[in-house]
Amino acid sequence: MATTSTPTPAPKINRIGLTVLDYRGGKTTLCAGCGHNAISERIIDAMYEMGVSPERVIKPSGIGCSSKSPAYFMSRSHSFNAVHGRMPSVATGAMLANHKLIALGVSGDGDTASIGIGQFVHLMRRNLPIIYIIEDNGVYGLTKGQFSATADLGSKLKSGVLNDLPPIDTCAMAITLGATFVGRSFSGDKRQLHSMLKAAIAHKGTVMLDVVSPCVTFNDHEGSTKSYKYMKDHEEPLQDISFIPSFQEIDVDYDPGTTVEVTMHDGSRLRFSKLEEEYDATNRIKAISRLHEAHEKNEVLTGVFYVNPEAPSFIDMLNVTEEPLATLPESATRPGRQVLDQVMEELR
Amino acid sequence: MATTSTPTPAPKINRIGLTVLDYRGGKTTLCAGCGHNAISERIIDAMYEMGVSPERVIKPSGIGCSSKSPAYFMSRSHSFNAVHGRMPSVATGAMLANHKLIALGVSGDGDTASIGIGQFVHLMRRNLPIIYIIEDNGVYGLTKGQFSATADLGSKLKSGVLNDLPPIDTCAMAITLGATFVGRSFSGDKRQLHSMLKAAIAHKGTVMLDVVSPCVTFNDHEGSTKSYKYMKDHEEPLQDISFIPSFQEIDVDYDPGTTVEVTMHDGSRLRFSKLEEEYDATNRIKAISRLHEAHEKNEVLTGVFYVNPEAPSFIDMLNVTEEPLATLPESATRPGRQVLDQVMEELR
Amino acid sequence: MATTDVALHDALGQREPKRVVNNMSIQVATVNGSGSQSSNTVLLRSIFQMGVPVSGKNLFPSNIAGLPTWYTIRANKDGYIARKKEIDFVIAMNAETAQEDVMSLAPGAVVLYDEPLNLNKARTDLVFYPVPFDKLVAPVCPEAKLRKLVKNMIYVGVAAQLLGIDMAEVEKALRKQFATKVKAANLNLAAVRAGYDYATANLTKQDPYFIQRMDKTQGMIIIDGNSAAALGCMFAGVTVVTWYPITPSSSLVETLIDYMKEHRINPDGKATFAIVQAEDELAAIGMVLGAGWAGARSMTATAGPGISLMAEFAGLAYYAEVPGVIWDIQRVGPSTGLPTRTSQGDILSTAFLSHGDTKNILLMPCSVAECFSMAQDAFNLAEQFQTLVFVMSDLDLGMNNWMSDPFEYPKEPINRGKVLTKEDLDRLGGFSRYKDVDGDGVGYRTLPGTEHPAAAYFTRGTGHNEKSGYSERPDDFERNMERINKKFETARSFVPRPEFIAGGKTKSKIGIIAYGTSHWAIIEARDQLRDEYNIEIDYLRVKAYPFSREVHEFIEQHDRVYVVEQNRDAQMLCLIKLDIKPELVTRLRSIAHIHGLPLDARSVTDELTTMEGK
Amino acid sequence: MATTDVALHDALGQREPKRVVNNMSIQVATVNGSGSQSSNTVLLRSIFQMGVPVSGKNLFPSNIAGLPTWYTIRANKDGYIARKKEIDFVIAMNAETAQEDVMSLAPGAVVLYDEPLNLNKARTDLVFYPVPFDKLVAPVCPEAKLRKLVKNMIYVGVAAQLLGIDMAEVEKALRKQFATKVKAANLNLAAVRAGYDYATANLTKQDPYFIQRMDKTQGMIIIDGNSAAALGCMFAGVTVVTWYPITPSSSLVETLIDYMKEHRINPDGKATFAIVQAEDELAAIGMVLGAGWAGARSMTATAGPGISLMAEFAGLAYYAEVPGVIWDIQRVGPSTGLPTRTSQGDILSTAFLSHGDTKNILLMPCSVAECFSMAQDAFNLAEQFQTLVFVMSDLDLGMNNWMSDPFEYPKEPINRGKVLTKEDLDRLGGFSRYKDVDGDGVGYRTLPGTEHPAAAYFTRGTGHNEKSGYSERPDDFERNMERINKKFETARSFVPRPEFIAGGKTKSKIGIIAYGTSHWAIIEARDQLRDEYNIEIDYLRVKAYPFSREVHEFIEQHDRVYVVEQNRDAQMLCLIKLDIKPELVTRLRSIAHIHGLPLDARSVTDELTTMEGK
Ligand SMILES: Cc1ncc(C[n+]2csc(CCOP(=O)(O)OP(=O)(O)O)c2C)c(N)n1
Ligand SMILES: Cc1ncc(C[n+]2csc(CCOP(=O)(O)OP(=O)(O)O)c2C)c(N)n1
Ligand code: SF4
Ligand code: SF4
Ligand SMILES: [Mg+2]
Ligand SMILES: [Mg+2]
Repeated sequence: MATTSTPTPAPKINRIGLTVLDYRGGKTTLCAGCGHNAISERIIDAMYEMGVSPERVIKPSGIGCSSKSPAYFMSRSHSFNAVHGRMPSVATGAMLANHKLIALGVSGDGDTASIGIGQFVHLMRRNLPIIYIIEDNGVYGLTKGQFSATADLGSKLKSGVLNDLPPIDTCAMAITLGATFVGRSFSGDKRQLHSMLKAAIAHKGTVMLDVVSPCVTFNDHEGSTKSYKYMKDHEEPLQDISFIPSFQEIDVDYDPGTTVEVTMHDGSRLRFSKLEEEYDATNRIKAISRLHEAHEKNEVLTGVFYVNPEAPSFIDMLNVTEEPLATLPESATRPGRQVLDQVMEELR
Repeated sequence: MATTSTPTPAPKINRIGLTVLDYRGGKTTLCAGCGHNAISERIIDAMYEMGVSPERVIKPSGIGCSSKSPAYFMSRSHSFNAVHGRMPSVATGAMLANHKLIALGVSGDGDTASIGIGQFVHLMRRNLPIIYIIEDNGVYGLTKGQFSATADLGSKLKSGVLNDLPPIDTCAMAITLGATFVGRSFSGDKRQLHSMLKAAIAHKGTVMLDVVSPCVTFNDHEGSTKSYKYMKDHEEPLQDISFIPSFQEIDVDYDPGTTVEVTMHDGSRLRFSKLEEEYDATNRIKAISRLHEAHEKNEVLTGVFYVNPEAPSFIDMLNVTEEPLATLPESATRPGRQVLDQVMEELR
Repeated sequence: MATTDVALHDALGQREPKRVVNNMSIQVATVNGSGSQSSNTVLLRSIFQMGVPVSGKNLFPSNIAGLPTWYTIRANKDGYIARKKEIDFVIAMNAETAQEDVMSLAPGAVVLYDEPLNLNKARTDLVFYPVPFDKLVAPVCPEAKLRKLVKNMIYVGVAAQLLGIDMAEVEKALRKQFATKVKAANLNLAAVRAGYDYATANLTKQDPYFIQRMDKTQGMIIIDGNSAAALGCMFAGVTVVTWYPITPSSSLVETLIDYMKEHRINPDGKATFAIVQAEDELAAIGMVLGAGWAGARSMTATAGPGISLMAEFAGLAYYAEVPGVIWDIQRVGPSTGLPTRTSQGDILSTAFLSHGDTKNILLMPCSVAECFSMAQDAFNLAEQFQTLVFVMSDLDLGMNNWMSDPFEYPKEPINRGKVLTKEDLDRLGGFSRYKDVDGDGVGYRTLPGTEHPAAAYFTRGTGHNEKSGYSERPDDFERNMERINKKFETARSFVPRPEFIAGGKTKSKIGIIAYGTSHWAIIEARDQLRDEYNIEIDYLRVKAYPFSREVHEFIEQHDRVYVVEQNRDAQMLCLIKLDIKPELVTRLRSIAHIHGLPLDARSVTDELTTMEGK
Repeated sequence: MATTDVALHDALGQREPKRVVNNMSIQVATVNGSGSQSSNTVLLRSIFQMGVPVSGKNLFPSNIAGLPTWYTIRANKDGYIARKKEIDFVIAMNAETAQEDVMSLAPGAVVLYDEPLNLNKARTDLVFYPVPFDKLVAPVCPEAKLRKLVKNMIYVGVAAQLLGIDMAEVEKALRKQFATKVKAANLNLAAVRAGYDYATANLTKQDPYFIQRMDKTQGMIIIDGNSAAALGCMFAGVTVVTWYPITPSSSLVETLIDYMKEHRINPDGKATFAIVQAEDELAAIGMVLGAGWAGARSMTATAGPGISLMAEFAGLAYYAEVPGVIWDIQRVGPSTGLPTRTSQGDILSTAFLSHGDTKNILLMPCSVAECFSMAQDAFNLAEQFQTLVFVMSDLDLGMNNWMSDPFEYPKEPINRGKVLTKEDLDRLGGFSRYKDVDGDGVGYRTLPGTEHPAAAYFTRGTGHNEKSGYSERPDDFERNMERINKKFETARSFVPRPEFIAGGKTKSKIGIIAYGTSHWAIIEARDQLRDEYNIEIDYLRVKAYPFSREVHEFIEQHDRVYVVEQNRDAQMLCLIKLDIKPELVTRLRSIAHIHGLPLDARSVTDELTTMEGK
């Protein structure tokens, strides 16, 4: 025990004056080592660094270990733990009510690709402003480890059972359907996930991130294709990603030969370096074929596969008032007496 | 009136001794000119020519004008008009019960791509033996013409309303997910649809056919992209398709330069001629990119996009008895007394 | 039963003396998709404009074109607008059904028919008016492909002449129908005239039925229940609407879209609403929950199959306490059932929709006016009690045309329920989402986006404590469920009160309980019972579940209470049974049937008198 | 209440004289995922093998690892195996809950605890046995990472020594537990011995609790309800199984998979079954319908949320008349509720599952033996009546271990219901799918694939006539619905009969109606009522809905009938109310609670005596 008291340094604060503690959540009840916990950490850091006001964030989720995780980050944000596989509709409704909210949706591979694939498909079509994160472990963790629809062909359960159905590639699907920011990462890939999340926050429209997130209890063994070990051996990053937020001063410029930059809607910049020669993250068709190739090569491709910063979002198309519909005053939502009189007259 | 009686010629019969009349259904209650009626006619012809026993066929369907059509062909086959968007699960159950049945499922674009996309996705993954026909008119006919999820961007309703969401390409989706025979046709393209249906009957596994089928009442006007006129102007056949059933004697051989042949599981042959140079219907990735191109070029590509005659079907994977599960005798389904005694012993 | 001869005598013999004025049921038998809808509306409006109470009911098939359709117009000077079993005047345009339509008529009825059908051969005890429609339509409608439609206008003219409807009213109705489409109006008017003139020249009136001017429709409007509901929702300040098309609810949202585009878009072109066609009903209700949770007034409209699909989400709304309004325009179930026929068959399953101990608030409008007013009640109750409110309309009310007094502009301001703002939180420091602060069972909520560090709470369908924290504690769970139940009890005194109609001066021993569209048959049946059997019956029309005090009192005050409804399993009677004092249960009797046709008075009268041993 | 001192005196003072033998409730408080499950099973089996009636109930959280779990073993010489409120003997391994666990004990209770927890400071009126688990585990388990698991075996040894359980039985139970895993068995056995020896050497018996050999478990088995149900389904000849994982139903299908792989695969390797993990519950029930329609014996298993999602399909099955079996292993609702706690909360919503006039057959097993037998009843009834049969089990029954007499091999052959073969059709020429030929309301069906030109019929959820042709005719619809209702009436005399247990020699005026797992608390409560209050009570255990004659008669024969159940809204009482003669309704009383814990006898006794004014 120190006997001399040392002045405690002032805690670091972000551009809106909050410390990282203001982005913390409750104590996790997930298993120690669960990939989901690591993702929660990345979300906290990204939100903190981007200086997002926690009160503007909503955390819709479905049902599953993954869908519980919103309880473990950002307690100052409203959460809606919905029913299994239906988070997309709840998130859509909330954004319709208040387009100023920032929706960070958390789902699992079972919640999304099995029971939830229908709502997932239609959410992607709408390009709703939302960051949709799939915490993907290839199994139903909360119900003790059955295969989900993202489990790879031939992947093995602890019991030895083999998966004999092809996996659903949620990224290929999201791109095909109209999502405007699509990528895959790994809960263990701190740097990559961190930059991708910050870029996601800057994006306008649907961000779909499939984050491989090992289930240490039911799917981290030999024979699993979603284990830490398998990812270490098979992860194939497409690019080296860095993100320069709009509020950050211009940095040293870069070599256009090895680096490509995409300017986001809010002026921030997403930078890809060391790309596969001529991979173009703004080309949908190429992105899709590249993902299919990856499957045939048994590589787990990660990175930002597709980004389109300027596509109109669902909210744009609905052309609603600047003031959120949720808080419009009666004067704006109830037409006057004369309107009723007029309608009645027409019906006489 | 002729006064001399002329002997009426014996009606034509197929290889199992049935006339085409044995494949007819009830009188249609669909609108005159509805594309769905034409498709029913093609099904009748194909089943008749292939000499399929009507008693072995089941006709599951969902809800919609399209899903009603099973009442208008093959009255000697069992029909199951299920609930909206859930035909795939009902068809799956039936095939599990009796793998000797031939399932011809009829759905609509709303029934499949809107409410039914979830079950569609999972059916395609399983490669269940079924011919899945989407009678695709881009609208909900039975509820009077609202847009469905296959409506093209910018397509116009009679009321003038424009569709502002991207369409779901059920073919691209089916190929991505694992269906082993995927094509698109047009209710007005008699020859093509006819050959495709015959090949479909010969295929083992999931056949997914998206057949553009104009709704004359709600979606056949100027501005519609699913009208007869639009199809006449934009249909882009990928190949010229002919089908030689296994029971037909070998015909004159063909020029391998301009023609490619695929031998089906049952020995029949599917022949493509006048293909786009080097289009290969057995290459999934190419097929998918070609479909995406078609969208960007605003062409309605038709033909057989992908075929894999030998992939194991869901039934193969389940490895069930040759005798259908539905009709197994009690001796096969109820283990003997000694089994129970043994189990009880283990629990003592 | 009289032989046809005698019947013919009865019916025609002394026809002249006995004129039947402003009391008849006219049925037009056509084929759907043949555009007879506008002809029928014009005929309906013409009678309405003559000041005679009318109702129009469309009996159509669940397909788009080519199947039989019957449209029935009832004109009744006493204001009875329920379905009438007997048809007095048939307009037979459909070869397929003509024979059966004619055979089912009572002696003395009138048949106006397409000449080639040769119906006059069918029976000798009816009045027949053959009309050569094709001959008549050709000259007035050169464009051959339009004739199929225009043809229908001809029978309007013939009927107008035979019944004595003022042509000026017909023209007015017709111009209203075609509004801006002047060319179409003129073309159709010519057809009406052709019919009128033909009748004048070639038909001699042999039937007793006449329409005569009276003043019973002064200032009234004609509208269908779905349009009235749409108006109600607009004036209730709805902001988020989600839907998935399904008969008979689609027209509610489609009309709402039109009204909102006209009256709820700001000068700057920005909409004060969002209307989204969802991919199915699970998504539709999911969006309603998300929007209601985030503070919008949100709703969807559906029918039975949709309600069933919403079951899981309904339980989440009940338990996580999220407001929302669901319109159930009831059609005949189970399953897909008869999609174009009316019923009251979803009452029980909707009251208990979702697993576990779930109970939902139901409202039951009987009229277009109540579709309008209850829309507002529904949104207020949903936000006041932070739960779903189901408005149980039906196909008869929603899709048919009804006359009504004009709707009243809402008297009360909108009630958004217990929502804490940033300012409230500054004052309070914090809050407990699920704490019963006011003793009414209703907790306070905050909306996402409220700029206060203590505003956030966790919404979940899993067990939770007062602070909305996750909890599996038995005591937390039981306490919370009791509080939610208390909300339901509180709601009893806030839902719309039942309507009581006394039988006569003397207190009656017999009561009828009914709800929704059954109302119209009941008021007529009560008069039949009084006039024909002099039984005077008290009547209570229930408007909501949970039941308010009045329902219990009504049963207490009567020896026998007949619960009349349009379903097989006496669903409302079941809910009442479960709610009232056990010793009152013996007083309940059930009159419940379902076949898809709107309830008629005679069936009620007959069944009730039989049960009364009369 | 006694002060702790007096209590201590009461409790410990005259301990020696009074021995409490074969009557105690032992609670092991651990953390889930710590592998205490096998230790607890070994302890349970050891007592069972001593011939003492036992039950084991696991109270676990809805997460995978790291949260508090309580396992309660009740040993009772009189065969009472319901949950007992008071805990007599706590094994405290979980620091997080140790304090609260200890504080909630009654004076005189026993606490066996992990020494570092220093629980003996907490109270003075309890018996404390500290055990240095970490010290003891090290020597027997060199492999550090295994210690967390093996540690738990130590308390088995300690408890065995303190309670006087024969080590030979413990070893036997342990070897059974680890079956072929000999190394693991030896390792764990060493741990048990370490505990046993430590107790012998360091602990002096200060508590009154003892286990002594008796012969009440001769020849009995121990099994959980889900495994019993799986066995039942296998012997019922199930051929198609679909499922979507959900607690507490998953283990039913997972066990079924194991049994089927072992006993239902032919020598040639071909399976006589298909088991499919569906993408969700809508697909699971859809497959059940498709398979049932095509002639398979098909089933799925789920819990409340799944039942809600199945609502639309359930209505189709009811109306299109398709057989199928649905297991609902009930957990606490509404919504996601408490997924790992037990309830009887889905009764009402499942009975009326789906919109329109839908009613479903329910079976309610109370024991593992009935899980086995009712599985067979369910398939027979489903095919006999061509409808869905829901088996309403619950988490307590499904996931906990129960002792039972061995199951009886089915006496009756399988009943596939009315199915016409090719030969039948040759004879008959044709058939009408929906005609009531036999007067029981049940029509004849054919299976797809039947090689006869007249075999096919059209299955639909839309209106149809006897020949399964599409029909919107009011008469067709009403007749068909009445026939379907007749099936339900017929079913009353085919469903499993209720069990009647007379109160005593003299006919009692008071009756109890209960069902499912509530049974075990009831039989104990009846004895308490007799012995402590000398109230003798007749008891009727309902096994099925619709109700058979006996239910009505039972109520007729008693002045007051208490309906006891584990939900908030008295759901079974509601169903009974709706079914019985109105004049009997006043006799019904409700004892209904839900908090997630299995029902205990004392609560019933207390509430009933209060209501009886005792
Ligand atoms: C309607 C419904 N069906 C089933 C369940 C049971 N259930 C809870 S979580 C879950 C799967 C979760 O898997 P995933 O989304 O991958 O999340 P993970 O636990 O793996 O993170 C299931 C099937 C449920 N809660 N609701
Ligand atoms: C659960 C449910 N929701 C909605 C409906 C109403 N409905 C009937 S058919 C249909 C759409 C049919 O569209 P599609 O599948 O494209 O068939 P089409 O009529 O165009 O051939 C809808 C929404 C329904 N029957 N069930
Ligand atoms: S079970 Fe798997 S997914 Fe769930 S918390 Fe544990 S590690 Fe994570
Ligand atoms: S409405 Fe459209 S889809 Fe339906 S039958 Fe008529 S043309 Fe066909
Ligand atoms: Mg998962
Ligand atoms: Mg369509």
